[in-house]
Amino acid sequence: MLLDVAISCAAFLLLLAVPAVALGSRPFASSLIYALSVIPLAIVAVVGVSALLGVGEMTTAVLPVGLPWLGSHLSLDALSAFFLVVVGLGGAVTGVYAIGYGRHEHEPWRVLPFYPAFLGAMVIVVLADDASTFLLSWEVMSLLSWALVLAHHRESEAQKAAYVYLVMAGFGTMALLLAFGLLAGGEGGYAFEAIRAGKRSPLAATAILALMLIGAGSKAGLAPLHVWLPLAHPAAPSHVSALMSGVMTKVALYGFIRVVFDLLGPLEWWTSPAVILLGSTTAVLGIVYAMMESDIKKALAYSTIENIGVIFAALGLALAFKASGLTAPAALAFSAALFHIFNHMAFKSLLFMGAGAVLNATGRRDLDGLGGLIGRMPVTSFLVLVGVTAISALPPLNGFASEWLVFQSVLKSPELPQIGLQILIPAAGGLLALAAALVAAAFVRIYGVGFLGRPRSEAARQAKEVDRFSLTAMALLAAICVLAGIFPGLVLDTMAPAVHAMLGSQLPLQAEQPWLTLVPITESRSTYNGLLVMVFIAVSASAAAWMVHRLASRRLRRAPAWDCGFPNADPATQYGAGSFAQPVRRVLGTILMRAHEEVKMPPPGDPSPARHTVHTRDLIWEEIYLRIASTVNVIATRMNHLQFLTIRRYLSLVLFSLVSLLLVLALWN
Amino acid sequence: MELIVNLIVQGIQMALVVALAPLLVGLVRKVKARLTRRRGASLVQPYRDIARLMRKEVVLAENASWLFRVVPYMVFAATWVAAALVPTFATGLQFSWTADLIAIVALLGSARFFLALAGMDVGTSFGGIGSSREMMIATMAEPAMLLTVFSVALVAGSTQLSTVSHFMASPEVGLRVSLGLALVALIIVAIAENARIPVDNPATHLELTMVHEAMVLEYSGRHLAMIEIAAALKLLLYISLIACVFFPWGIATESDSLGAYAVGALAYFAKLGAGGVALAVFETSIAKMRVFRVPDFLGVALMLALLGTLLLFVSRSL
Amino acid sequence: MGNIAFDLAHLLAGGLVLVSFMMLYQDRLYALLNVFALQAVVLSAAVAWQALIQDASHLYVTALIALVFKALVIPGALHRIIQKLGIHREVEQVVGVGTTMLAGMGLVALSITLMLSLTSAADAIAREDLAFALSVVLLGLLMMVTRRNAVSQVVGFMSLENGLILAATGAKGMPLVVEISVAFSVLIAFIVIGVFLFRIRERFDTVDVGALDSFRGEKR
Amino acid sequence: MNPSGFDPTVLVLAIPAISAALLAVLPGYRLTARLNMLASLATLLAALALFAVDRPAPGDYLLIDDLNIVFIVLNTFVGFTAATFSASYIGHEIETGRLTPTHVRFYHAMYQLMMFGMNLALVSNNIGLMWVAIELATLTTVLMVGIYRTHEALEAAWKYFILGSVGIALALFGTILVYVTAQPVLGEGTAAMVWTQLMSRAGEFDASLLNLAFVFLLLGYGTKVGLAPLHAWLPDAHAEGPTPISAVLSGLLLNVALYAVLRFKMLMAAHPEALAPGPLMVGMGLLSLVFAAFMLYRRRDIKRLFAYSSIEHMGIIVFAFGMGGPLANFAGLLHMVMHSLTKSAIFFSVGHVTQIKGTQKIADIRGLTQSHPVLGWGLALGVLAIAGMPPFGVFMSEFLIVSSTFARSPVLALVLVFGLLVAFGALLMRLTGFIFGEPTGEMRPAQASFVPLYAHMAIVLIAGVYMPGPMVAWFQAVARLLG
Repeated sequence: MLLDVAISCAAFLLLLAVPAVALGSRPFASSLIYALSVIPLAIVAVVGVSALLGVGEMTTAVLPVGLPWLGSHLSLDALSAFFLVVVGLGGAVTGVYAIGYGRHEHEPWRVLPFYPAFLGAMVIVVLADDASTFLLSWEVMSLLSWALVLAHHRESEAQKAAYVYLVMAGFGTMALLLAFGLLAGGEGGYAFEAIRAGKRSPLAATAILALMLIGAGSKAGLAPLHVWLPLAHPAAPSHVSALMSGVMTKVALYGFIRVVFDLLGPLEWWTSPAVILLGSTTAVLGIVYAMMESDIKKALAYSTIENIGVIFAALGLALAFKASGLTAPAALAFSAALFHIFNHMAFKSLLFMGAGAVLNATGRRDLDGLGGLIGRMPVTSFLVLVGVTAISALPPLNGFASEWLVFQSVLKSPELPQIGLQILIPAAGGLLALAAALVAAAFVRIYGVGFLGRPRSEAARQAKEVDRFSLTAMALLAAICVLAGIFPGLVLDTMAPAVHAMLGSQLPLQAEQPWLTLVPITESRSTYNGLLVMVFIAVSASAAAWMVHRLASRRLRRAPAWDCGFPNADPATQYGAGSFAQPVRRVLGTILMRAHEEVKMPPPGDPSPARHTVHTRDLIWEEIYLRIASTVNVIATRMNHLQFLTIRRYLSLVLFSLVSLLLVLALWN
Repeated sequence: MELIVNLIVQGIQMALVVALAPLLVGLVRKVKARLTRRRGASLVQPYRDIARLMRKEVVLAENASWLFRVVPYMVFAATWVAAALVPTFATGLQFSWTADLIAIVALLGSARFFLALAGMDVGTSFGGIGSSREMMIATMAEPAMLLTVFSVALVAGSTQLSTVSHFMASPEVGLRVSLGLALVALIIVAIAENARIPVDNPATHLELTMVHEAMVLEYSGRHLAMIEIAAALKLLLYISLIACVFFPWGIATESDSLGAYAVGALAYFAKLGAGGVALAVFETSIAKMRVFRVPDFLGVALMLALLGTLLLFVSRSL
Repeated sequence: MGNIAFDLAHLLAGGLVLVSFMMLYQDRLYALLNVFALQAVVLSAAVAWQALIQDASHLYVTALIALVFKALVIPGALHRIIQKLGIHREVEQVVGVGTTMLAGMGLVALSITLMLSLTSAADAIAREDLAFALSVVLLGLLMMVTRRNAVSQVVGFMSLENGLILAATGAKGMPLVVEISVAFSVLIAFIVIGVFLFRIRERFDTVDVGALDSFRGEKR
Repeated sequence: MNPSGFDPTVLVLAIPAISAALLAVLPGYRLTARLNMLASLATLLAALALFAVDRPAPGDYLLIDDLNIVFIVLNTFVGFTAATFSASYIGHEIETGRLTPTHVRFYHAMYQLMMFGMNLALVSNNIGLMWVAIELATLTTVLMVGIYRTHEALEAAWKYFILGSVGIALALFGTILVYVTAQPVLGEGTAAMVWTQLMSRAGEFDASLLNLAFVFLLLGYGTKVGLAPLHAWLPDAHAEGPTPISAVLSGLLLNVALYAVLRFKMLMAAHPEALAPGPLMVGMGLLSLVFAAFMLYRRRDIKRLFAYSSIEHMGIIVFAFGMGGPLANFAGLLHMVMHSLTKSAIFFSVGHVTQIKGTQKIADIRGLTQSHPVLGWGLALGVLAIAGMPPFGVFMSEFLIVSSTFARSPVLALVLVFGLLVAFGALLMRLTGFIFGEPTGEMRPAQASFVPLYAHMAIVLIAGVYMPGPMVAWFQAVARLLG
């Protein structure tokens, strides 16, 4: 029953593309389509929650489409249900946002047909229960998001982004194809049921894990396969960016989890370090890039990479614990990963929506053209501040709760029997801690430069608050961030069936703890209570404020900024995106990005201004991707000579192939 | 009944930290002055400063936003909550389970985060310089701190400060290399986080070397007072933390008698005093670093903390 | 009878290969055409002999076509083309005659060893015929590859085709042989006097294939 | 046998033959274009009638079985849609004066003659007849490729002609060898050239001679299929001829040649001791795939670009059939059908695009979705489909090929995937340029019939998501037949 509802919703979303094409650019089309997309997604989210809560049974269904002799298997289990919640919630809220945001689109017909279908495809990926349905919907998801990235196709940036994106998606899909090829075997047992039943050697299992890391990892943004992400996510319209960063990367993670935790069967313990290390380095790399980036949407995209790294690290921890049969810590790490997935959906969507609101209000994405928005767009700024606080893993918001769980699972590493892992996991934890600290710095920079201070451009000075729909959507997400932060136990209890389905174990029931405290293992070991922290801070802050105002002075005078006595009216004298990043750039950027600064001083007496330029290089892009591209180019150029041969030479090729085949035959005899 | 006692103890603890913090600052200043052969201000001078600031009017920059005005209270609150959760003279406080060591680190992080945002709010170059440097220092100090937490937590099997403190007080801990490394790392972090020499100079207003002070340059009156208290609280917190984790002698436990509480309180005062004197001695014997040398200094902490964590396993498996 | 039948068939087929070698050796166009005519005659004889020993009267048609069309009409037509278009009388070679001959010998050795080792089951005449036919085919192809101008390439192709006819007639009782030989003659007629040379002459002074290649489809 | 004695097989051959004769004498391009369409439609209906009636018993010359009926229906269908497209295309060519009415008359006659040749090759039960039919089809296409009489067109036709003739010669040699192999078993005469007979006694043949024959046949017909390194004629022939012919070449003629290769592969497979044809086909398939994939990058001519893509896909198909097994064969068949439909659809749209823009240069074709949305998106759908994106049929077949290969021989699958990715990168790069960005050049609206284009894409789309049960069963039967 639940499954049928979810399938109908997905089908409705896919079919919504048809009226979207038909309506074209009518003025009401945009609002109508977005509004219509909200309903099924909300239903999907409800379906997911009810399935997790055990309302209604979880079933499978076989549709007569897809691979002919197999049909299209779909099923709803706890894991799918959890991701249905992520997709449904993220999608529905984004839909609300888009009702307002979408009006500003110049060519809505380049977005509308693809948008609902993209969501529908994601729902199907999550429900898929056989390899072909999974890959089909997966690739449809990529394809449609590619089309969405090209909504502003006149910008050459967008074209490049879309190209890199789709090629990487194709690469990832090929890896997945190979992985499923190994899983299904030569006879083509593509149904997940058959795959689960199959036995495979440790070598094959390792190969599948590696292929999944490539396939799902490239889609999620795992370094060094992440390069498309900071290009593609910002290039899309902002509500699509929100979906891509907030939801699509989660669907990619779903693919990884489904295969590695569910279908693959046992893995050797020595496979987990790769996942952990990849995850934690991705986290650090992603956030260092975010720290250097001055395009607000790009910076957010890089921060997505960071979060994906954290999630992968947590999943790797779960793998390590699972391989040694430690199901309780595995459940802890896995819950942390799922929780972070949910949280990241909420705050990253919120932040991209905020960036979209800013983009609409000012027309600018570069931090150095913004500033002072907190006075001009107060609601947006407040909501974004909530998101920024959440993503920086600050208590009492949700980002901290999941990050805290990750650290708690890191601290379970002494229970592992392998000394290698015992050493490696805390080291990886150190990387995660570094990443967490950098996140705070990066978001102080984004918020401080983008929203605080004085306006850096005329556009920012003229900015106006955005429409109600956008604000409502952002407010909803901000509320989720807060609620999940102060009631983490409830979220964890709700997702517990998904954890149980994958690992056969789950966290202790959190709802029974006094004061809704989060107690992942035992009370004497570690506890955290978001609610109380929230209450304490709120109470002590307001008490302090009240006391001070009451007992001491409450006088206040507005005056020009002090600035050590030399205030300068030019907003360019503020700290900008580049200058804020300077200390971190000097510390980490010199190594990771070969950053160097160059100062051009005019000779004495020359009144021309001195110039300070910063050069950074994207080493991964240059050393891996450009190399591959140039290799392909070189080969293509070499081979191209074959297009310009004479007929005689072509005949020689024929003769040559004939003679060599004859020789083969003669030798074979 | 027990609940009431516990609540009282918790309340005393909270009041105590706020009350003691300026005194600690005064002590450090006094000792530093004496060491440089000055007489120095009175021990209670920080109280006077705060009281005066409280009474003064606030001069607010014209374009300062609501955030700028809210931040001092939030910073104070977050720091206070964090400080209240660190056992001072007794463990097993009523609300100690609200947050563990990691959460305390994160609470301090929140305080710093908002302060840095406030530094950016008015849109001056000094605010920016302070914020960006503060965050840079934090990006090194916070992981070092967390790694220290890891070492301690891995030894004690808990991140709950009461449990850790109990464990550390028990004889089975012994002397461990990694704990020593962790201690050194934590001290470095504490110096950096509290903007002490050699990382920052709390007494300077020489623009280019300022970090923390540059960030709060636009604050005045009661706002500045809140920030000053918060800073003092933070210093107290770190010393309490070091004391409670590495020198848990004399600390009272949940069910102890009143006498034990008294002993605990005395021991705590002694530890605070020792910490303050040690800090003053250290600060007078060393010169301030250039800002871009700070990462190296903190890198040492990071390395030590990491080494401490790793050695934990190496030495155990030997 | 059987012996003589085999020997003569063997002789004629071998002769065909020999003539193919002679063609490789030529460096004047006219001489090449003459040698080609000689090959056609030998082919015609071989086919006629096959017709006789297989008692397949329709093969005489093939023999006749070979004799009339390939030994007389085509060489004559090519003579005229060379004269009319004023083509260089020399065969422009890509590699030297010696190298070509060596390669040719290698090809013949390959085809004979291959055929003899592969076809142990087939009857003797077919075996020999096939071995020599394959040699002729390969030599024809070699000629097309090592010669620059169109006329000698056409000759190479025709020699290749002679090998095919030899193989077809050697296969006992193969149907459609006549039709195939007719079809091939049409093909060759196409090549020689067909639309292409006509159209090419409209635009170029030469039928050197190299000139055609300058366009290479996609201009560089 | 069916009671009425009605045999659609004859119709499938007779209609094109008769209409070819008719078209050769009738004047007026509008009329002939319609007649051409009509005749193609009639042939398609006749081909469909093959399902309705009982199959005639195989004779010495004609045969209808599960395998070739796939090809015949596909052939006649694309023949029909291409004729529909050709009607609007040729009209424009006459307007711009690239073709004269005489040429068009010739063109239409040749079109039907070519259809006749291909149909004959498909229904023939005789390896000799098949050879003749394929030669006929080749010769007619040679003439059509050269129909514009430009330097490039003539060169392309000449190249096609020479390489095709050599291919034909090699194929004939192979055919003779098959006869020689079969003759001791089946006796002299026609019997030794009849498929059904050959297949039934294949086990008794001499294995080594069969091997030799297969080498020649693979190279001979492989030239027609366009396998590297025998492909050289293909890109030029596609690029320089009229676009309907490019569509037919890619969509049909390659398939017909492939059909011949498959037939002989089946013969080989039926013999237990014969050299497994798989490795040869796998090798040539992969070579073609990788080679064509790299060649895609440097193309400047849009039609040549897609011609190379045809080589690439022929490589994939031959690879799949070379791998063998029910799954790979099924995938190969599916891929072949999908490629025919998709590639001809691409050429339909490319035809209109080049007519509008007046150029085939890739660099001059930009922003089509902006200037000509229907055409641009049609092209986009086609290219995405051919690049292997879902939900189109090509994705399904590539999915089956890759996943089934990887479990059997990982290295081959890696090479395959490599080639696919390289080609994917090139096609996508070009596609982005074609349909996005600021449009350039001629902006006038397309006077085009989009029905063939979108009909093909609709079929490809539906097949990617849903394949009707009977069709699947039938494909599976064929796949089993192919061994």
